[in-house]
Amino acid sequence: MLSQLPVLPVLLPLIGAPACALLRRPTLAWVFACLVAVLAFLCTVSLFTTTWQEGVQTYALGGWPSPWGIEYRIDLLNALVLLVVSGIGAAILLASRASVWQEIGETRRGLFYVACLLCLAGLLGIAATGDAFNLFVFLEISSLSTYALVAMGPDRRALLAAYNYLIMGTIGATFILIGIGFLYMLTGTLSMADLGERLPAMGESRTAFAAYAFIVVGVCLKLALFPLHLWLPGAYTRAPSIVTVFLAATSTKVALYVLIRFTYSVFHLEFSQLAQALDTVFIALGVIAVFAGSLVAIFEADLKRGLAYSSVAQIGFMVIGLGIGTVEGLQASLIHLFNHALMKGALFLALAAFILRVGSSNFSSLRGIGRRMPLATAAFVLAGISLIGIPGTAGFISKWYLVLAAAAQQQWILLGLILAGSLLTAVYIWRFVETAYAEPEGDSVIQRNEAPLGMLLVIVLLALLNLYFGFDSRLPVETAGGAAQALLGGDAS
Amino acid sequence: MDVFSYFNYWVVVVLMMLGFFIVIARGNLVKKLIGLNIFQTSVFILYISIGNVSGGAAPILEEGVALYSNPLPHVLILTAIVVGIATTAVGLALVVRIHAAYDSVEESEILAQDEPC
Amino acid sequence: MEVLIDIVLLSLLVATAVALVMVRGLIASIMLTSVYGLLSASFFVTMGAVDVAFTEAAVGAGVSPLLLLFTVAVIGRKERAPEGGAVLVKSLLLVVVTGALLIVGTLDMPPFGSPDAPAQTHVAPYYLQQSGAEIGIPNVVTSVLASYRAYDTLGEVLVIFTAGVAVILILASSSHRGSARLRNATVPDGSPHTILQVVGKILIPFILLFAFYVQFHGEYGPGGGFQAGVIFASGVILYGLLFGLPTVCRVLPPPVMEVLAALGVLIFGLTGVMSLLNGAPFLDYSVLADDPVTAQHIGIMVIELGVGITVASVITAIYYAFANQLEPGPN
Amino acid sequence: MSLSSLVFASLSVAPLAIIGICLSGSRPNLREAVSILASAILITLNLVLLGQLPDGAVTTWHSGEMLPGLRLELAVEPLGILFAIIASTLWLVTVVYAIGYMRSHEEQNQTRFYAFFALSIGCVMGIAFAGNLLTLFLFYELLTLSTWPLVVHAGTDKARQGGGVYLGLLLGTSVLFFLPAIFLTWWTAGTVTFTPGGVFNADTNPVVLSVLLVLFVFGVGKAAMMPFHRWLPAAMVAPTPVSALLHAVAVVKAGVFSILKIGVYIFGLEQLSAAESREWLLYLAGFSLLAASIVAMRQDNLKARLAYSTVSQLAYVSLGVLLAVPAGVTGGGLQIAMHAFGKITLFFCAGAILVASHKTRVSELSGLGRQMPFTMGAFLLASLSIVGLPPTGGTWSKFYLMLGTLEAGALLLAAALILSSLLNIVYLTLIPVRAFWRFDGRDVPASRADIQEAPLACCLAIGFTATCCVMLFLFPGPLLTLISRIPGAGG
Repeated sequence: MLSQLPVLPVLLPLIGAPACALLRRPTLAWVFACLVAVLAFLCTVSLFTTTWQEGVQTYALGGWPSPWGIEYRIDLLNALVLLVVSGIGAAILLASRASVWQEIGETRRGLFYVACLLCLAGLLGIAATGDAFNLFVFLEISSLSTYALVAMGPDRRALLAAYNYLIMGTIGATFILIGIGFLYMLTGTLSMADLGERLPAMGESRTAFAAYAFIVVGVCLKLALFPLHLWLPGAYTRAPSIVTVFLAATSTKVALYVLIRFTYSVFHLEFSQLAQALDTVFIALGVIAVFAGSLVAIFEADLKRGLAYSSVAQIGFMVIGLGIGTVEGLQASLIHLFNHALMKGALFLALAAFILRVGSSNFSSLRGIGRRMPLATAAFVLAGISLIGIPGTAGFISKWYLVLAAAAQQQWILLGLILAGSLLTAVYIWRFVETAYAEPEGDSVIQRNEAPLGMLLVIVLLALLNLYFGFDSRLPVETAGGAAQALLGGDAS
Repeated sequence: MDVFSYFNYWVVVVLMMLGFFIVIARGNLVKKLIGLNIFQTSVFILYISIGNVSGGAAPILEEGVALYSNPLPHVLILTAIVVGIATTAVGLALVVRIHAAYDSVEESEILAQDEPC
Repeated sequence: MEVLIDIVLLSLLVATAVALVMVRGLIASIMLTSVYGLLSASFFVTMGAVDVAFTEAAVGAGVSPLLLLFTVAVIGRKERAPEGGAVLVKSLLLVVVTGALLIVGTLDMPPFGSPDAPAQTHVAPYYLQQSGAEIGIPNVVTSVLASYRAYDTLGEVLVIFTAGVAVILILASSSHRGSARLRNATVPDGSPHTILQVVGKILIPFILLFAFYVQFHGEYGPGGGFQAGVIFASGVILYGLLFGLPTVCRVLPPPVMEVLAALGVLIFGLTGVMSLLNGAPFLDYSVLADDPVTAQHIGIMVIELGVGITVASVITAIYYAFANQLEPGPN
Repeated sequence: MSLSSLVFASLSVAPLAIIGICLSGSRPNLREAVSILASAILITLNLVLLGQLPDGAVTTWHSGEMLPGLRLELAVEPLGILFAIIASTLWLVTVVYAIGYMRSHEEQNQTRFYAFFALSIGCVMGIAFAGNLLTLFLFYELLTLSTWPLVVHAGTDKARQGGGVYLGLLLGTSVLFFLPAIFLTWWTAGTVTFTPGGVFNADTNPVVLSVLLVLFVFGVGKAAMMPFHRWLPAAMVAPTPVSALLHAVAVVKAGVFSILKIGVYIFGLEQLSAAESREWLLYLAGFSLLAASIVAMRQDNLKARLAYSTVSQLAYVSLGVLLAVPAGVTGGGLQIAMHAFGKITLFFCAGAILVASHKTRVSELSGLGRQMPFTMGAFLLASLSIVGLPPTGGTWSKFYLMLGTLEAGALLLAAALILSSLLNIVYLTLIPVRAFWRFDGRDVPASRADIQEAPLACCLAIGFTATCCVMLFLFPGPLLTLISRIPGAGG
């Protein structure tokens, strides 16, 4: 079975989804979905260790070798993203029951979990595949299921948010399709590894440039990089709480992966004359995203929406790392990808617990939540501290490497901006802390009403992982380092 | 043939942009989806044009035929068509629900009913 | 001659698209969309892409306008005057910039129709030269679709399945009252469309038969599971339109459609798992029989069947979901 | 016990105490007993550590590497022990005081108060035993966070506003200046471990050192160097025992302690004197101590006046370090101790006055000495210590600081020190003097009969710290011995 390892993490939810649709009872569907997700996660862990020890794993689907067939080509980068997505996905599904049972009508719950599995399969498929067109197909699987999941939100605005996301997402996907078409026209191949070999041989070509431009714009729409982020706050705010956790922790991460993969493995931008200009653009957009996102987050009256804007800002940090354009920068970007999944997973999941108990994510209704749900609130604060980047948490490791990368390039202004951006994070996290531990309005006595056990366990686990990876950062740091080295160093180690 | 060598692509670009224009400029939610449809179909035309070989036959193997058009873009576009109709179906379903919730499918009227979401 | 047809079709396409931009009113727009679908299908034929043309005709000129019509029937056909001013300027600017980028991109492209272009020389020749020996069926598109890139096709089936799940999730009212009503409803007496019903009764068996032909003939000519599924579903939809939703729901109950949709994907997926269990890569058909070519045949047959089942049942289910909106329930 | 287990024990007292406090939350007597017991144990442990004090800085424990060259480290060295002993002693005293204060003031959420109090002390122990900059920073931030609930204890809007300023400035300076400074140190020297004599090579670019020094001085916002001093007056909304903790024990001392430690163990006196920015930072410190004194004179609210006085007194320590001469370091170290005892006494008195007479304004205190002679007497002693006059400990610190300025040849600064002491007399010493000997000739208010001395627990605490002020003048020997073991301070 070991030789089948690369395909298993994708295959399990892929086959699991239709099988799940056959289950009539929602509880059964939930149990089944969890089982599938956990199994997929275990396979990913095994795949990760194999990749770590033995290097790149290839797998020819249908037995047809690349470039004639579709190939999975798992290097450290793929393995890292797969690990994050499947791990967080499994954790969220396990924690989801109470929240889903509250927010989703009885008849929809079964299919809700089918859609979750489809989304998971799509995201994992994107992260695993070595074929450009296959990537598009799986992108659409994840996108379509996401639109439906967002539309399940309790408010009618969820429908509009889902529609906007659908329009923007489809434009993005079509742009990617155009880009892939141009690439195919230039090279005659769809395999990313093959593309990576044939494209540089073409020399500087306007078609290649246009292809890259369209793919980048398309991916950035999915990534919600400023100024293409307009769909994100609505979608995150209006979606059911669990869906928000899922999207925030996984979906943008996968988009970032695609951006990195196309930039470095397919186009080999590091050798291009355009690299300098593009790096500047990435850094500029990233910095604007950090500040615009954080500033809006600071003044938001709704915590869920605030956190959504915070995601825009955090994506900015990741893109800055990408824009620095060195091994260190890329490494920082990947480390933040890993850590941010943990932070936002914990934050949004804790928020889902608040919504479950309080019924709203408005700051005014969260007053005194710290005494009502002490553990969940503590976990939220811990993850928030990690988001700020205080030493001792995973967030610090991200920021440290980002700052290191900026310093190595003598970009002192950028360094200052990164720190100032972190400070803005502190402001909106602090706003929550103040609210959470403030006296409640009026004389209402606060009953202690902690989140359901299953949910609470996952929240606390994610928060503690933030702490753990703040002290023992070897896993993300070394993996990201190896992946960045392989992407930029040229030799696939 | 020289003039024509890019003419085809340019027309496709014009088609794509007409579709794209409808998506972003029109406020009617159904019209936007129609625009998206046109946009995507035009991309299909681009792909099929890529696969075109002058004088090539349809890629169904026959004795005595040496020149076929490229089958790979056809396969890709078969998949892409499915993706397109799937998106349209989901989008239309959303439109129906939006209409039920807001009693309108015009973006400006809907936005006027809610504070921004 | 070919060039001439090409130019005419492309000009018509542009004309249709321009008309779409100008026209107001949704019914007209839908008709133009349908025309656009048909024209592009014709264009695909001239380009030698018969399979694609087949599909585009079924989808672009068939299913997609149908869904649009259903929607318009629910929400009304009016369209407000388009926004002017800033929105228009911004959109135009964005479109012009994007278009310019695309035009720039085309400048370094290999000439249209050139047999020396990389796309024609790198991977595709392998399919044209080897598929005869490796797969043993004449339709190269089917070979690539169902074997070389079968994984893409599995993804495609999943996309369709996802669309079904999504539409049902979005449109299902919070209780199952809707479909319960469908199951219990009786046939309406005295439909006004007697002539249509008679013609329909004669036509529908042939449509379904044709669907089966397309399903199983896909290896030799244009066609395959997807097209067959669409045609089958359109037969069902025609039946529903003529005899009412309740009638067709009694023949093919919605829950059955949902189960069938999942089953189709499972047939496809489990075929792949069979290879996996036998130690071969996922979707490697060679384990299905001793002779590799026979194995390919079996594999392609089975997965095409899966595709057909899923596509037919998902499209039918989507039709149910939309048609259900037309007759608002007691709530 | 070995050195490392002693350090661990010392660090774990506070967390254990928190558990005890929370468990006994419903029974106040038991809860306070736990606090007192814990502080007594902590003092004992620290004294044992003092007995075993090795030479130089000895790393007792370190974690695995978090980042290349970065890890958590604990170390024992004279300065840390000094700080730990002062903090644990004053914890005990403050708890005793708080029992009287909190009960007679009928404060809400007392369990939370004692728990966070213990947590703060735990953080202070972490700061005292931090073996490198990163560990120091971690506990430093934790201290900020754990004292915040104490600042906003009252829960009013005003309290929250003050808490916001408090947190904003402290977190802001540390993220914007302190953290980059740590980063730059690591970048330049390759290590952030506290090393006697400093970590930088002799050929380190002086510009980098200058920048670093500025970043550190401003980054350690708790040292309240102007213009980042605003958090201190803002934090005055807290209950008085908290103010005592903030201004005498935990927070501000953690700030100047960090500055001192960075000066001695990161820069080393040699490199410190090489940094060109030292010059104008010195004058900034001089300005800071004068300006704060002048502002203090204009405050009518007693606690606000004490707060600005603290800003001024903290600048003395920074100034001592920045002089980069042994006498300056000795003076700075002494000032930490002397000011701690002096200022805590003053705050205790302010709290006692509030509890007994509900007065918060300086102008209302005239004549109060007759009702509260004990409190006012202690106030007088403590203010003398702040000014630096015998028979109080403050004399020694001011003496060494003066010596330092002369040694460094900075006559202007010497003049500033003298001037500031004169101002101190005006705004501090005159308060008890007026309380005992009224000058305006009006009669004592009618309500005087209601006013009595503060609760016994409060008086006990005040008595103890006031006595300490005097004892430190009479027997400065042990303290001086300890301080002379700090690298760079040795005579």
